[in-house]
Amino acid sequence: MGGKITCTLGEVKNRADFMIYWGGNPAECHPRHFTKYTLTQKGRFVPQGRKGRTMVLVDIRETPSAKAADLFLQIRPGKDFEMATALRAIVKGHPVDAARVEETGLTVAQLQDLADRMKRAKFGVIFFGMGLSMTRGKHMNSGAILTLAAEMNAFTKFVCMPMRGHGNVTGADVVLRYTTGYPFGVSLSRGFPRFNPGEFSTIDLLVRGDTDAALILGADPGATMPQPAIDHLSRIPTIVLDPKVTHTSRLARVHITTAPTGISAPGTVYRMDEVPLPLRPALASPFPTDEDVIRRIRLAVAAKPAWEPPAHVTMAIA
Amino acid sequence: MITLTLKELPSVPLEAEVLSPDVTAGLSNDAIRALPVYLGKRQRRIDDFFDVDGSSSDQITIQGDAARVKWIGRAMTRGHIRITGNTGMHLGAYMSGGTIEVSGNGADWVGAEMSGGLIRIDGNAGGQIGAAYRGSSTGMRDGTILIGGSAGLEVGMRMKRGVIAIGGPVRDFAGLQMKGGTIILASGAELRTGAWMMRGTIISLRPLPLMPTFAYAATYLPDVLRIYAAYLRGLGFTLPFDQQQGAYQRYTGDTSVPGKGEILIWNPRGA
Amino acid sequence: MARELRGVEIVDTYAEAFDMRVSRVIITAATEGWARTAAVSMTGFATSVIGCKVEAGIEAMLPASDTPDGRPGASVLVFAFNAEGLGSRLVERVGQTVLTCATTACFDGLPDVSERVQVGGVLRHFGDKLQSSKFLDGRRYWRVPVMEGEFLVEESFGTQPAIGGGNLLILARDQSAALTAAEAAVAAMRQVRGIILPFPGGIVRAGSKVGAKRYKSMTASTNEAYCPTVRGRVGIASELPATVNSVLEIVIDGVDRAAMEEAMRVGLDAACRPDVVQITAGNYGGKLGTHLFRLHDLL
Amino acid sequence: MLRITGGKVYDPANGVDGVIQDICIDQGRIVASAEGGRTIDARGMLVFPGGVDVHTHVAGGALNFARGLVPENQRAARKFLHGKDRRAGLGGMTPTTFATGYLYAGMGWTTVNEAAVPVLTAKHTHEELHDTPIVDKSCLLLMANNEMVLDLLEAGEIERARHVVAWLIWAAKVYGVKAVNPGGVAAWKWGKNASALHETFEGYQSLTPAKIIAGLAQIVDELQLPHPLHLHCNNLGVPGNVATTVETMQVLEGRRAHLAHLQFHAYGGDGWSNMHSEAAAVADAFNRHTNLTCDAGAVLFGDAVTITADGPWQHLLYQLTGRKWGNLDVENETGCGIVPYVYKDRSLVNAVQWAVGLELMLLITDPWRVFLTTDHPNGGCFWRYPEIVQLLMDVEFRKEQVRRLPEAAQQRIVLGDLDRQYSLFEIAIITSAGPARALGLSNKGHLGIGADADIAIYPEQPDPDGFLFSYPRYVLKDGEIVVEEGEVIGGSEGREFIVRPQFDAGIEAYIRPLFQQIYTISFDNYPVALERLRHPEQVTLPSKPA
Repeated sequence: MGGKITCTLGEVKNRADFMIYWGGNPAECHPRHFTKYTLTQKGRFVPQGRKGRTMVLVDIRETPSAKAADLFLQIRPGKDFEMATALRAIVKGHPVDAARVEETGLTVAQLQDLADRMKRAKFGVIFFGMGLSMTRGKHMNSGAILTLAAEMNAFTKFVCMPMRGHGNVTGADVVLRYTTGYPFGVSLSRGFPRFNPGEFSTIDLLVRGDTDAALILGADPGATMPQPAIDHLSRIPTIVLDPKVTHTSRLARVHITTAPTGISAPGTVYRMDEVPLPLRPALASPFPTDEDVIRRIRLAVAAKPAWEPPAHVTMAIA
Repeated sequence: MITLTLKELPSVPLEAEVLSPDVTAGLSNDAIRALPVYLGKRQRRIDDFFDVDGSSSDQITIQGDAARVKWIGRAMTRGHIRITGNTGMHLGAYMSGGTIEVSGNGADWVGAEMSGGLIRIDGNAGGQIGAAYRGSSTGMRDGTILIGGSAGLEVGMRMKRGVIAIGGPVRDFAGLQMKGGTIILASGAELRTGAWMMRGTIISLRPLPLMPTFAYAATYLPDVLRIYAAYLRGLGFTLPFDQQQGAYQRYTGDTSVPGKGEILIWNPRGA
Repeated sequence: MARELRGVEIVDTYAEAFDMRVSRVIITAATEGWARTAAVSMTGFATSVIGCKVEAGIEAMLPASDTPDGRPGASVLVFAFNAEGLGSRLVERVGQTVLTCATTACFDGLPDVSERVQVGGVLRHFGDKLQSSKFLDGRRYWRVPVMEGEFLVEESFGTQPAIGGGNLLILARDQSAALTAAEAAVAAMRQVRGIILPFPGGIVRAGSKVGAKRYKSMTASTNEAYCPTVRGRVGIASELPATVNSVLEIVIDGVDRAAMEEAMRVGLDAACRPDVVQITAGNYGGKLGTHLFRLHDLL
Repeated sequence: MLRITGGKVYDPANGVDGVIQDICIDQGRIVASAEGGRTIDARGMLVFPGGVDVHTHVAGGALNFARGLVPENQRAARKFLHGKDRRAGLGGMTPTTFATGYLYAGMGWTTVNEAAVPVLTAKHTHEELHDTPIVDKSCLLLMANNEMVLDLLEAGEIERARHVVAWLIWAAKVYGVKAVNPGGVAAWKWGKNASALHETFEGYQSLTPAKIIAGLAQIVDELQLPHPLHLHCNNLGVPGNVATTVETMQVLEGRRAHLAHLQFHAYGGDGWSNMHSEAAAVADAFNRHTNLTCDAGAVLFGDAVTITADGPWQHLLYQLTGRKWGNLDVENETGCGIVPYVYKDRSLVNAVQWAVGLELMLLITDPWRVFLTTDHPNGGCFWRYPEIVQLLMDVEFRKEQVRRLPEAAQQRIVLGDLDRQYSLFEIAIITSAGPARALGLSNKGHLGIGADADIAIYPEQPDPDGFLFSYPRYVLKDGEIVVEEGEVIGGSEGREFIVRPQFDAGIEAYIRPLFQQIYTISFDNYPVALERLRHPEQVTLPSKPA
């Protein structure tokens, strides 16, 4: 059933002699990724740095990242899942349909060559970007890449890492996991954590109009989410905690200005590889931190007579 | 027969797993009125939302637009639920027996991880029909799901046994990681049908775009389809198998797994 | 005291029958012809459980509307002494005569019976791990890849208690009268569901007794008391009236007592024709069999 | 002020064996007498020092990685509903942090030792431990594959290595040193393993697993850490690993050490087909090595999630099970592998594993040196400990279980022949007094004057639906009642025990440039600031290194 085979970025820096960037444009979106962690750095076991590494870029268009690559594979939009799955078969020496492979924009020969290079690697890594995880197929595109990397370990050392979005996405994921057991799409409405992406994930809830209030923290959905979701946010009482005015704060019923985390508020940010980094406030802020505000809201809510803890679970609901 | 009439559409989803013959059978109407349901985080009573009529029975009729009512028929083992109108997510999830009929539309997770019984929806349904919940290794274990209209993503994901037949068009990943059972797509499906399937049968009566990891085997009429045709005819669903009309193209895969699954695509004579 | 039917004496005796187990095999094919071919082949050399380990016959030919897969078919009944034996015989016979026969598929005719024997569940191994199975409505079917396409066979077959060895003895003035009567009886009996007549053409001319008087090693030998040509020899106690010169027997296996009685009743009636002297039945004084069918009860 | 009266007290550290006596509590400590305040009537009940778990995995990057990997387990898990003073959570194979605290306390355990912390993500481990309520915590730093340390050991610079280890311990704010599959994890970074104690492994010329073990044991002793080197031997789970385990004991002669989850290291045979119990041989060697302690790492039939820094083993397990597989390598320090697993009583291998854990606890003669664990969640969940207690105390119950095993499995084990039954006194040793002593926590694991008032009170007659230890009537933590009538009623956050071993102040000058070369975060972000621990309690060490 595959799984997730990954590592911290230092492992890549010190060991990776082969890397695939898939569905991302690191040169522009994660500029320091190349220089700090992966490509150009001299590593403990890759003393020649860039010369010691092979980089493959898989993307739908020739971005500036392509220049940095030793091999650029241009794939037709929306064909990542097909390509990754065909590659899984080819890596194992199982048959694929040449004509249907070519619908991905690549030939069997190209995939065979890639498979051979991957097997020759001493330490291989695949980074995949949102060009993969946010296009048609979503989590299954990611799943295909993760499974490919896992299965490669039957031949050589191989790991895989998603290039997460901006902000502390990983941090939210990490904290939700240890407090609720699930990374995202969690509902606490029945008094205990439940997980069901698509049912409880934010965009889906808003698009279906399943919520009658919203508290927005460290995000600006008003700028990024689909219009129906934004429309619902403006229909319901929406509360925004944000140091600055945002698209969301403009449509919100309430905007509480908070101290900018990392600048005026301490905390922890998690790198895409889940390495925690402490944030030390540099400047004082007249505004409360997000944490202060949330604590005070919770206390106020708990003090309300109407607040009652949920009764017993009538059934274990998935 | 117990009849529940929805007073109005709840403002947020209402979780009502108590709407199951196993729960209502043998309860007085007052006891049914007092059963707990959950509106968001608040516990409420059935009669806050439904008028309850009729008399104690394992036959339940639900009237009104229950599109926001989740978990109807959850884990039911017997009896009959008839919904005149729409229904919310998780209809008949985990059910092992009995029958659910819906005259309107269903939502996601219809019959998820069910192990027996029959669900019939006349209108459209959402995604993950008869599927495995996230992380589970196995979806639908047996039983039958019939959808008159269209369906969404990941129909029959990781299903192991049973039959899912869908009249209208189906979206991506039908039969994803399928382990067994049969999916019938009367109007075909979009992309990645049968992706990563290990075992099982996907029958499409319309041409399908196939993954590169499926290999053509033969064009023929599998005798086993005659059994399915007979079974489905009893449920008002026609599966062609007359050689005068055409034959099925058999593709096997998914070779990336590697899987022993099959996709059978109906190829009308002269087409 | 003896009774008569259309001038034929019906001896006041009984047929003595035994406990057996039966399975019902439904064979379907592209045409009725191929279904019959497979059925005939499967029921060949299955006259006596003593000599063939099994008794089998075609119960009926089935119209397409009455078969599981909507194709013309044949219903075959197979009898043996116990479930184990029945299972292995079915595997042998379905494997050699149905799996190999063009266009056929093979289904259990007793799906509601709880005691079951593996048939497709064993034959699937012919697929050398390339076979696959489908499970529908509580029944599992195996699809075995063959050169023609696929052989479809149900995983397990029901077996239930049954009755074997019901019989009628037709005593006539001459061979042709005996044969005409026996043929008439067979034709009538074959209209009855739930029974088979395992012997060639439904008729047996070589009735037997248990063991032998003169060869110690024989388990069965000719039924001398009904053999006209040895009448009058020293040491022979003939059962035949003076006017009888030829005897034919009809042996019946049935799924239950009702089917057996009905078959014997219509057979007895049809056999009462001119030049038939007497109709009687074979028994062992009630010592061996558990099921007794009095001929007079059938009148 | 609080008094517990009329209970049968089991306090092995003070030689008290089932004596009916009162216990007085004041200011969270046990005192000679207390006037006023509440009195708990413990007549007909058993009074034990709160349980101490010497080896568990309840917090940190690896476990949290596992949580994300098994939503199906969480879904089936026991649910904790949030209330006014209780947080929501899920039990199961990989409980959420809050549930972890409730589950341990709900069973009568009040101190846990998280056995695997990488320096790089220690910050995160402490965040989780802080959100693990009620119980006190300590944790151990993964050292046996830390390349900074290995390079020094390879170069024979044992003294500098000691300073580096000491610096890292304080940087990570931990309590002790853990060694997992020495050398094997480093080799796994190349997809290899280190299976021979006295042979070098991928990436090193002269260093061997044996040298790593000896070096770290020496360092831990010289630093006089309260807990000895905590060792997960090489070849975990591999048939025939008995040889490695006994060899390891020889390498450790003259040193203190704790052998973790010994059950996974006591197998004979040369493959899965003929794998069998070598518990007798391992116990025999262990009985002779009085410098060692160990914990059982017992296996219980049912679901588990295997989480270990032992990457190579996890890849093998993934290939055997074909189930999900997670792997997370941490730069220059360690790695971890995760594979959900089901122990089946019909499986010969699993049946042997189940037996070996119990055999070891029955064959190791000194209860002060073997402790009750399941290497949670690897062999089974910690909340199933009461089941194991039952198996140890009731020989008939035990033999009944053995008889249920496949005939072939019974041929491969000796459990059926063992008649030893643990007394309540001995149970108190292996669940509390022993592990507390091995951890060097002088205020834990006993009920003497001055001890922390961590107390579990069980009904003498277990509830019909549970085992003796399943439902304590009362549990006290630091004198506060956290379980009443079997219900967890919240409680405080619990402390974290840490140590500050001495190191040469100059060592940082050695580490910094090296760090900047091989790591990817800024050196100043590496150490965990003391103020990030909400309730640290620094255990003082002897002033000068020996």
